[in-house]
Amino acid sequence: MTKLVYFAWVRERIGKGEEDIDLPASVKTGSDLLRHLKTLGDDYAHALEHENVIRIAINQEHVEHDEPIAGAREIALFPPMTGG
Amino acid sequence: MTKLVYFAWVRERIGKGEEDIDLPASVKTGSDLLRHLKTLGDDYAHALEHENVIRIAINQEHVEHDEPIAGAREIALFPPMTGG
Amino acid sequence: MAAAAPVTVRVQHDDFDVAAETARLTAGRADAGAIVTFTGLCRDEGGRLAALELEHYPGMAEAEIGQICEQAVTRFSLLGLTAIHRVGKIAPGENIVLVIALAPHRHAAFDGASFVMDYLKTSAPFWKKEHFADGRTGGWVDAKDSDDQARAKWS
Amino acid sequence: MAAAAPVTVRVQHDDFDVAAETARLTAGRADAGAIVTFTGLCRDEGGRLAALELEHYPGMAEAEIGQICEQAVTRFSLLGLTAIHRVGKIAPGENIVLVIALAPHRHAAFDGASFVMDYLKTSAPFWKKEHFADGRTGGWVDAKDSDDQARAKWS
Repeated sequence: MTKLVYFAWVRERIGKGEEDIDLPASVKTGSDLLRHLKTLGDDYAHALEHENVIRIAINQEHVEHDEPIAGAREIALFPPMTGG
Repeated sequence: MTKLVYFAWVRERIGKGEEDIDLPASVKTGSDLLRHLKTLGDDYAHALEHENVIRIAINQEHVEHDEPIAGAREIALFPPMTGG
Repeated sequence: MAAAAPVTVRVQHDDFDVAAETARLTAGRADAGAIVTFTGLCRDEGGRLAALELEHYPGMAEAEIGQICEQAVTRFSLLGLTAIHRVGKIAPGENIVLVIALAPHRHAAFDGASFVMDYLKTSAPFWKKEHFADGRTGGWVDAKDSDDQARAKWS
Repeated sequence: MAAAAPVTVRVQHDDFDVAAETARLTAGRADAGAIVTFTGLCRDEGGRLAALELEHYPGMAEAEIGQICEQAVTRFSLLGLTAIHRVGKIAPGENIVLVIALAPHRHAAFDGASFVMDYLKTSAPFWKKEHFADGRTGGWVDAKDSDDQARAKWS
């Protein structure tokens, strides 16, 4: 099981802030994860429609989409940040 | 009569903060003024020794050394500024 | 020997007290010649906005700001640095973010505070949602290209 | 309609209250997104310094700072600007100068405060004399080429 956390409009569109999920062995990178999640339903497909704007953090650190996710305890998906 | 005011080490070396002085008609610019004052005594000569570092303000506005001083109510001589 | 450069990072709902945070940063030292304080405020957008709602990624937000601050202290030889970011609903005119940079000279303090803000805007996991004065909930604020450009100038 | 951009300039012996000056600048308006505050402090120079003595040219000092502030307001579209410079004897750790710039966005506020300080250092008629901890009166502080260079970058 991998813990996924969502923020801002990714969270709103998916309809939850976090979930524990079993990922197929074929899901090896951030990009793989986005494509897999989009198969789980319309909410996911809507939230992750524009993959290139989705930011990914593994264990609370920013990563590129092609980063391997093996061993991740927590993967976060969120829109570009707008703090400050 | 023209009012002259001095600040910082110019004031200390001349030994006074201000004075009213009659300037000869030949004193037409800031540079002329510095050269004239240096003839008035050792204190003036010491204060104004390095003419190029002395800053001049006429009626409380910075001017170049070659600026005419005709009509000046108040002429200030001082070292480079070190506020802030 | 110079005192260490203290770094304070907080994410909180409550407002911050700029004077108290500044006093804490400068207490007991007389080697600093410059303090630069940046305060980010919620604008009313011409009366259109009722509030901003600030969401963050707990844990990661603090860690990211902490890393940015450590980089700033090293890069600009700061004597101290405080960064506080509020979350929750914030009304127009209220404070959102505070950065205080302490340094021997002014350019380091200006650069330190400016660097932290430019990185914070693009790297720290915070998001703003608009609530409008007419009762509508607006959308999430879009990230700005100008913020990416501002960050890029430091690298 | 936006409120005017108030400019406050003061030269005074007494210390200033950064929080009170900031509150006065932001009172009654919610169109500002950024406040940048610069505070210049007296350093102890490793324990060598007992005090700085600040001399100024009354009248011209206020007028020069006022002109610098008006230029900054226009150039960076500031919403308000306050500049206060102390004179007289100032001990290590004490405040010397305060600049507060208010703007819709952060870069204008940073640039506005930084511009005022760079010009103030080289154009406003103030001079500093050092008094040392061992009782000697030091010399007048020399002007720095780096301050002229800092000013030159704005033109």
